[in-house]
Amino acid sequence: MIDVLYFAWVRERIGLPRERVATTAATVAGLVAELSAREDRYALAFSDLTALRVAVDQELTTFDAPLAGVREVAFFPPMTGG
Amino acid sequence: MIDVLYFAWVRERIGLPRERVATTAATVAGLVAELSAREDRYALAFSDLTALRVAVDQELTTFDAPLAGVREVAFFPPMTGG
Amino acid sequence: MLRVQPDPFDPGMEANAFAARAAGAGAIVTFTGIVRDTDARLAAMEIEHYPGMTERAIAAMMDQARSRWSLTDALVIHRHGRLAVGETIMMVATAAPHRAHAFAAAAFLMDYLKSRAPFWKKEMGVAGTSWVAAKDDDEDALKRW
Amino acid sequence: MLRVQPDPFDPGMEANAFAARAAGAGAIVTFTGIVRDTDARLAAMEIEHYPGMTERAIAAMMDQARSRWSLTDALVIHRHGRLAVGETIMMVATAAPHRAHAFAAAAFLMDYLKSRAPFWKKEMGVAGTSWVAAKDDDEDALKRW
Repeated sequence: MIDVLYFAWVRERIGLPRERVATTAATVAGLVAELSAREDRYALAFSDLTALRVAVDQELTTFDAPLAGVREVAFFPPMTGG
Repeated sequence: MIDVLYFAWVRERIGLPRERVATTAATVAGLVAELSAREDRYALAFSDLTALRVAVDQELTTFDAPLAGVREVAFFPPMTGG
Repeated sequence: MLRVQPDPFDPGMEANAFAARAAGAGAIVTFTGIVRDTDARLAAMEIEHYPGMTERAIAAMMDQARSRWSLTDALVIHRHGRLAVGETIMMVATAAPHRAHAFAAAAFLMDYLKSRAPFWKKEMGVAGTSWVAAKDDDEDALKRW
Repeated sequence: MLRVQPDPFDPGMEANAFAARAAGAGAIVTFTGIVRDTDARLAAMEIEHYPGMTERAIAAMMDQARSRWSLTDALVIHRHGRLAVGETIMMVATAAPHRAHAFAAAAFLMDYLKSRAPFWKKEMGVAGTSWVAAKDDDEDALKRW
């Protein structure tokens, strides 16, 4: 089980801030494919991966990052802090 | 008559902060030559012009600046503000 | 020092306290970001963040700044939650023996905070709400470091 | 705003007052210079200046900064006379809609103040007094503008 977190408009489109997900995906991209297959709101949120960023265990990474041993994956748009 | 001002170690070497000088020099360099001929303390202060800066009527300029119509000339080392 | 908080803070007081702590620094640079209402249509701003990752990401930036420049101290304070127009969003302060280091480190921290710390701004305008889009300029700014 | 004065000032309070005046600015950068005792041999610093020219020179730098960058406001405060170790010598503040402008204008003003405003620092040390020599680095810093 992995904690999957959503922020900003990703959170709004999917309709929840976090959930526990049982997955057999090997990579973040595999997890995205599983989630997108669930329901339209997921498919919509993940429709353009170039508009998204991903963090694995709170470190920014890329969609080909492996999920082995991972506890937490977060999806969000590009940051706008400062 | 021109007001001649000295700052920092130039002031200390010459021994006064300002004086009124009657000069017929055409340029700052000419004024420097006149002053240097007066006394050793002036000659010492003006011995290395590359170590000095000059302002004419409160604007930084060069030693070849003309003196016609000038009210105030100031000599000082490179600035160290900030 | 690093603080991520919903509460307002007094940037002048923080800057003075920072300067008092930064013994041996001849140069202190601060940056303060303020909620700006460009065309009188903004009512407030809501800043979302990723608790945990925010602190980790900023601490890593600060470590990187300390390794690249001679700093005697560095400070980041960033708010989240709802902010009104005119309120201070965040501040960065850097202290160094020499001004070039203090300036470079503060600009570096700002560029990284803008695009690599997990904050997202939402504008609450008179005509509805919208997420602030990341600017290409901000992404490009990282390339100089 | 420009002030050349012998009296101490509170940089945090000045920064807050500046921010309050700088309506519409999203970004404020401040620089504060402090009397630093590098190797525990400095008792005090004496800053001489050229009254009249100092104000003219700084005002011209501020005009140039305003013409080169989009600033909503700029501030320079510089002290002269005797200052103890740890005292604030001067500060610069710039306010702009965008951070890059505020940073560039503050760094520009500092570089020019260092080498083109008529101030001269004298260190009063435990082993006597000496005029601070201008640094080649500071002269070189002007070339980037």
